[in-house]
Amino acid sequence: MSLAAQLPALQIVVPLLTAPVLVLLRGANLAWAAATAASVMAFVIAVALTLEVQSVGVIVYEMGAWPAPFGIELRIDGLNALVLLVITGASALTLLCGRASLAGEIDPDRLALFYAAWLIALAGLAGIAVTGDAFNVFVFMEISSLATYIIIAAGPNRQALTATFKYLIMGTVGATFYLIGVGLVYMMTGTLNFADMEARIGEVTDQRPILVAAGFITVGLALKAAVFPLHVWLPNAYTHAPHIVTAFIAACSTKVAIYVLLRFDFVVFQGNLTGHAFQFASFLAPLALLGILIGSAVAMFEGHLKRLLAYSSVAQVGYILLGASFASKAGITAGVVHMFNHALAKGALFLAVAALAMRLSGLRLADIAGAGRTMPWTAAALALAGASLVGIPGTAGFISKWLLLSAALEQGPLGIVAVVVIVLSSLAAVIYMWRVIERLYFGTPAGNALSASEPPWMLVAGVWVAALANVYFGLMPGLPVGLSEAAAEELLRHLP
Amino acid sequence: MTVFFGIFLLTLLLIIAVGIVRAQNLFTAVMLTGIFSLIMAANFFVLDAADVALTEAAVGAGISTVLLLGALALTPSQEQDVRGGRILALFVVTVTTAVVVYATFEKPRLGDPQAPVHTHVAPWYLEKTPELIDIPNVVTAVLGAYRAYDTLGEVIVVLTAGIGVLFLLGLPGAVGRRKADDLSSGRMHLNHHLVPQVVGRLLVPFILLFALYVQFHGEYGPGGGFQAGAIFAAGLILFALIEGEREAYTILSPRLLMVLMGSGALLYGGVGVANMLLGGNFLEYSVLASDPVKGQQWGIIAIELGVGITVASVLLAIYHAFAARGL
Amino acid sequence: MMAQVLDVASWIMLLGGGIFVLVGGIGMLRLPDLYTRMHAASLTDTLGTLLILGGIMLQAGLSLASIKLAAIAGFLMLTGPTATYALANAALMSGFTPQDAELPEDLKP
Amino acid sequence: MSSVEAIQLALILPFAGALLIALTGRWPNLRETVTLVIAAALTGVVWSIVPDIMAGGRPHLTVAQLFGDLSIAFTVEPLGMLFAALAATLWIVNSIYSIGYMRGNKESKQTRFYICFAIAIGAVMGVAFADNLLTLFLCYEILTISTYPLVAHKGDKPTIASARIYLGILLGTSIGLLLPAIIWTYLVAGTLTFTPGGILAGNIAGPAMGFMLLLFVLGIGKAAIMPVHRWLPAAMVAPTPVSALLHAVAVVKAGVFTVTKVIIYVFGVETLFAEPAGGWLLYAAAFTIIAASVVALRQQNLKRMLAYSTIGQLSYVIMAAAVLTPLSEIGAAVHIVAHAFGKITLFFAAGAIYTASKKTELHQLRGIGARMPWTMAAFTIGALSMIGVPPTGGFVSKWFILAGAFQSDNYVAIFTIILSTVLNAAYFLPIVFAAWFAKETGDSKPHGEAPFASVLALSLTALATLGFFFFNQGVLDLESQLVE
Amino acid sequence: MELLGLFNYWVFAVLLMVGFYAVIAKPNMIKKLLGLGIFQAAVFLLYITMDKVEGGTAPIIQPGVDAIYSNPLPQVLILTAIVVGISTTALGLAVVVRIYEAYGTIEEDETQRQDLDA
Repeated sequence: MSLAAQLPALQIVVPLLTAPVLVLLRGANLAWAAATAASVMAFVIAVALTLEVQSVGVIVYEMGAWPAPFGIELRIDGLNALVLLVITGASALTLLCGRASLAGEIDPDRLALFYAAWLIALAGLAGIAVTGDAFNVFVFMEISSLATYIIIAAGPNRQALTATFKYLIMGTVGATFYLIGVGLVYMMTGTLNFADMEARIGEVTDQRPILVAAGFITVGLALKAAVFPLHVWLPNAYTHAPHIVTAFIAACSTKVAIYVLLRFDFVVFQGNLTGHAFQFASFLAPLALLGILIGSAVAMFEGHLKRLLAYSSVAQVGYILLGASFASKAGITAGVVHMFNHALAKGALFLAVAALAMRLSGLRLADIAGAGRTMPWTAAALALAGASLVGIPGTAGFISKWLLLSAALEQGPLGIVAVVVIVLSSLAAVIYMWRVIERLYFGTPAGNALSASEPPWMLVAGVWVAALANVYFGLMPGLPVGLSEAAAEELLRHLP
Repeated sequence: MTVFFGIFLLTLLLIIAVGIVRAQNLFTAVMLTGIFSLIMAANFFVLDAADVALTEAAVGAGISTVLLLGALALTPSQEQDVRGGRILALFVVTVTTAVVVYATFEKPRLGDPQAPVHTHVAPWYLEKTPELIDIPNVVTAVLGAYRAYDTLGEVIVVLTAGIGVLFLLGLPGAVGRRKADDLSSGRMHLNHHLVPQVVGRLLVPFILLFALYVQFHGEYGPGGGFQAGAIFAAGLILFALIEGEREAYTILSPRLLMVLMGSGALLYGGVGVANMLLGGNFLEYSVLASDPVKGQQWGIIAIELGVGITVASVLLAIYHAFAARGL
Repeated sequence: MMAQVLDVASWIMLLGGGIFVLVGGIGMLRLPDLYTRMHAASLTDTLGTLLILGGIMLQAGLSLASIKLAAIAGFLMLTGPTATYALANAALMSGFTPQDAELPEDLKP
Repeated sequence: MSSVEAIQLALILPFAGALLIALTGRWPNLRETVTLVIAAALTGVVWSIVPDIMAGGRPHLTVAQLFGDLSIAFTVEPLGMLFAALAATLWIVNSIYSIGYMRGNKESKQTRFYICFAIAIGAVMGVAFADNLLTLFLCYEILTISTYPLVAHKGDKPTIASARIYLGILLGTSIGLLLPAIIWTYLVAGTLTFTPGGILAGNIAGPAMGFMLLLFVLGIGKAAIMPVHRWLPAAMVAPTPVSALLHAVAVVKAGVFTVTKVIIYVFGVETLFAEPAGGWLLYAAAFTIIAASVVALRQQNLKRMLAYSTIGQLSYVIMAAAVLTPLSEIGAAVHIVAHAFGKITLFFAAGAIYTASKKTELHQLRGIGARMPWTMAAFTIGALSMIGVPPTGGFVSKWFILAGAFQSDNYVAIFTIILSTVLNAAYFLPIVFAAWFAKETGDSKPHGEAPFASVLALSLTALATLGFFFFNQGVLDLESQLVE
Repeated sequence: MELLGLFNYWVFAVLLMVGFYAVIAKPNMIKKLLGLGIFQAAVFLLYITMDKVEGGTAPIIQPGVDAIYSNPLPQVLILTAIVVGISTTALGLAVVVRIYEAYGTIEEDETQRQDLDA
């Protein structure tokens, strides 16, 4: 069998098997090198897969050559290709440029274990993205969750521990809910394979358990995705995790949960539950809108940079969900594109934050005052990424805002509300990003912002790569938009 | 008859569960958890799930109790009484339950042979296994072959837990500043108590032997890597309890434990990669031997071994991490 | 003929075991303090279980099953008393004094 | 050099300039030389496009093609040409003046000042040449953000507060109203590219169109039509050259320019003329003119008075555009130029007075003409141009607007113009009179003219104001293309 | 008998409820973990209940004998789930130990109070 045919498996196997090697290895630098190499390789594989998907369409890989539904199959189409790009890209970039920052925050003789956990988290997220089997999703969800708890708990101060515990409890409850849902579906269909479920649910005469299953799965995944009322774990986790870790998980972890949510709700349930589109819209849209409003509002008054960005993430998750809840092609395209673009923006922002944190005494807005003069490159990149978050034309953020608004305007009454909310939250975004930028450039330097110098060049370079990616995909949005449209087609094939 | 026996067990479960939640003293709660797991295991056995019963007994009743006690030795064992938050909690919980019960009324009845579960995928396993893999225990076949990818994930989960605990608590002699030999061999063991020590010394070899039996008998009867690993770990933990950490380190040094943790998972993954190199898919054991069936069997044996090694070493390492923290 | 005898015997043993377990359970609840209760408990997990196991062995006759049961019985013989000892010892260490009984000097906490 | 290359150059030069200024910031003389050189080069480049446009050419340049019809692209057409040429030319003058002003007042952070100034000019070029609404929006936002540091230049609490108002209103309106309007346009018209005759023609009608127009006009906050005019007085905290930039060269002009462009190329003159729902714009503009003049009448601070005068003058342009007759459209375009020269002169004068005597209030200006003859002469010319007295540029534009109004018997417009002319006279002439003929109040200490650079600059613009009365044929030819 | 067939599911529901209650209502972290354990055990019960067949035996095939075998798949899934559960518990306990060392308490409301004061 050719190497190309093995790519789907390798996507998971490479990071998954590098991790145990790291446990055997000693020495932080060696571990870092190995982990980075693995991530980069994973990214390369992801790119190759994306190209293949674009050329030949859906790729299927049977684990152990057992045909689905008896064995586990990996399925890769436009949607998860995009998700894979985000995950692996984020990991590769953050690891490449994050070494110094991590070494500063974590006890050196534990770094090897830390990198191992990081790789496992990466493999878990990628595993969720590629698999076509409902239970396998659970397994890899737990892999990624456990690993994520570890790398979050690595945070320097004690709040990291409590944040981790909260996340651990809520995450496990979410996963268990998902497991219950899968169990009920399995009970009624006798299969665990997405495609097979999709085919068989239609035949199920009594739909009650399926409805309940849909409820459990949606709630469980919403917990993982930090959808509005269930977002309480997110701010602390993002705030107290090591900065580089924040950049990594902010870019991808919630996205993956949303990906599964979309796949399950649209592919498995959409076509088979009567009035599902309506239910989906009427349950999720209000939550999305509330999330957007409240997230943005809190961010406006937040005084700590990371916390501010974390709450903005809550709002952004709302955007993605809102797009999906329209259950229209335009809507889902917008949602998925935003999934991608928000990853770009937040990744860049948190990387910049990490860069600031390496030189400044703290991350409250007061601490970063005037850093724009002492750390011009970092500050400029932060401003650029911020522009993307706000949605200034020419940046990636604008593309998704545009798509989202135009999708909303198709919707009629709900759409008008959505438009109003989106506009309001964009204004809020302007305000909270501006508060940051104003402090950076026009604030009078206090504390050690005066003496601060640029962080190691690798970090700055990484920040800039991420920031420029925002511009590039703002001007050439062909790739994400194309893949997302394909994804939307795939997800909506059940709609009349 | 079995139905009523089942109902009896289940009712007992409920009572114990409530007891666990209500108990103010955490030691009591932990002990009740152990009993809970045992009864759950018995219940699984009644429901024809021998492997699961064995695992639940070994992991749930054995290891997790030990870990909980290890944690309790380091934290206060008295729960403060709750203030507020009850109403909301009760509300949420009641809603959830109501939803579940609502769902039950259209579920297939217990043991209904016509349930989709029994008509769709499972029959294929039951009838194909003899010809494709040719081992009696279909559970092991599914676990080790058809859904081996899940099982790999499972091993990684265990490994991750190990990594996590070692990362958080450190492991003298392997992770963290502390050396193995600054563990005073005082307190957390019983070697000034003659009776337990003698009996323990007597039992340990048998336990380890039994572990090996479970490990390699997995293809034929209930058992396999996980159960074996758990039992093996239990045996060594007992040894550590009666002889003290230092002694335990002399047989399995922490560094060696870490190596084993990694290499078990690597063994598992290595089999899969080998399959790739031999031109098959990942974890397609058939290519291991000229006769695909033989290949499957070798593959299963190999990966079960990997599972056993990782599980045992991880559980042991976790125990050591907790124990050493106390000294 | 032989079969019946065995059957009856086994049932007697099973019932006896059951009664002992029951008694043990009552003892657990009714007896005044830890040590006496432990006494009742140890009764349960030695004599009670042994009788029951024996009864089952008689049911099973000479087979692999009964050998396994024998092994189990053997292990119970070892572990039960040890556990009881360890428990009592721990209790004593942590200063539970038996009611109206004077401790020997060497065991004073 | 082909026109397309010229466009590229015109867009790149200012930003390159900003970079150079940043690099040479340590040596003020070098830095200011760079500024002037860049400004001159830009002007040359921009003017080099004029003949092509005169000949009816429409050079086009696409930077990036987004999905669908969306693109970042530039096309030069008469209106934009005029605006760009104006801005570029005034940049030179303004730079000369700034040098005098900044040095004269020993301002801090001068490098940042020049950098942001250059970026702002670059953004203006983008606005002027924009080929579609999206590009225009992008450059519009860059302009807003790049001018914030200029407004907040002084950096103390009250300044920052006013600067926030400035930024808040401009960003808020643009994102909250303009962007939805643009997206709506895209949905109904399927394109955003400016096309003669309007892209909305036939795609939307009735109240919807009126509402869309509302979104656009209020969304373009830079046009300072009431009630979104508040930022302009707030921005008075800025140093005078910045005020000049805001009022004459870049910001407000970008606003009215955008509105005119939207009316001509998005709605289409004929379409809007046929649509009664669009009529409100005329009244809004008229109201703004009168109200602003009345407010100006009651101001005591010179710069604030000028600010309100600007609000009024801008609405001339909008009203002219809203009269919707060929002549009035030309008038709108011409008035952009005329007002630019006149108002920049006035601000330069105000700045010069401040530099020389630190005077900011109207009552302090009694008899100052004796001390600063050149400055006050220029001021007088500017004032006359605002009122619209020949021989000043103001007269030309007012003439065309009136002519346009008569073309369609638009008595509202006619009445408004006449009334506002009276009001303008009422608040400008007393100052001029007092400055020349009133006795100076005792307390003020003696002072002479402002630094030479400033005086030179304001004299130049004053001359231009006069000159425009005589030599305006080129502009007319250029803009008459609008209505062919 | 009809309803007895559903008894397992009801027990599952109630166990779920008990465990879930402990997770969200109890501030004590170890108690939360114990509740989580019950919560997961309930799900195990759900799956294992599915695999039971009337008159079936454990799916260990004796050649020749044509017995009815219960469904192996849920058993495999739950084997996995059990291991996942213990892993989560172990990690959670480690975190709790660290929290106790850092805060001197394992009551969640107490730690929150300390964070607010800090």
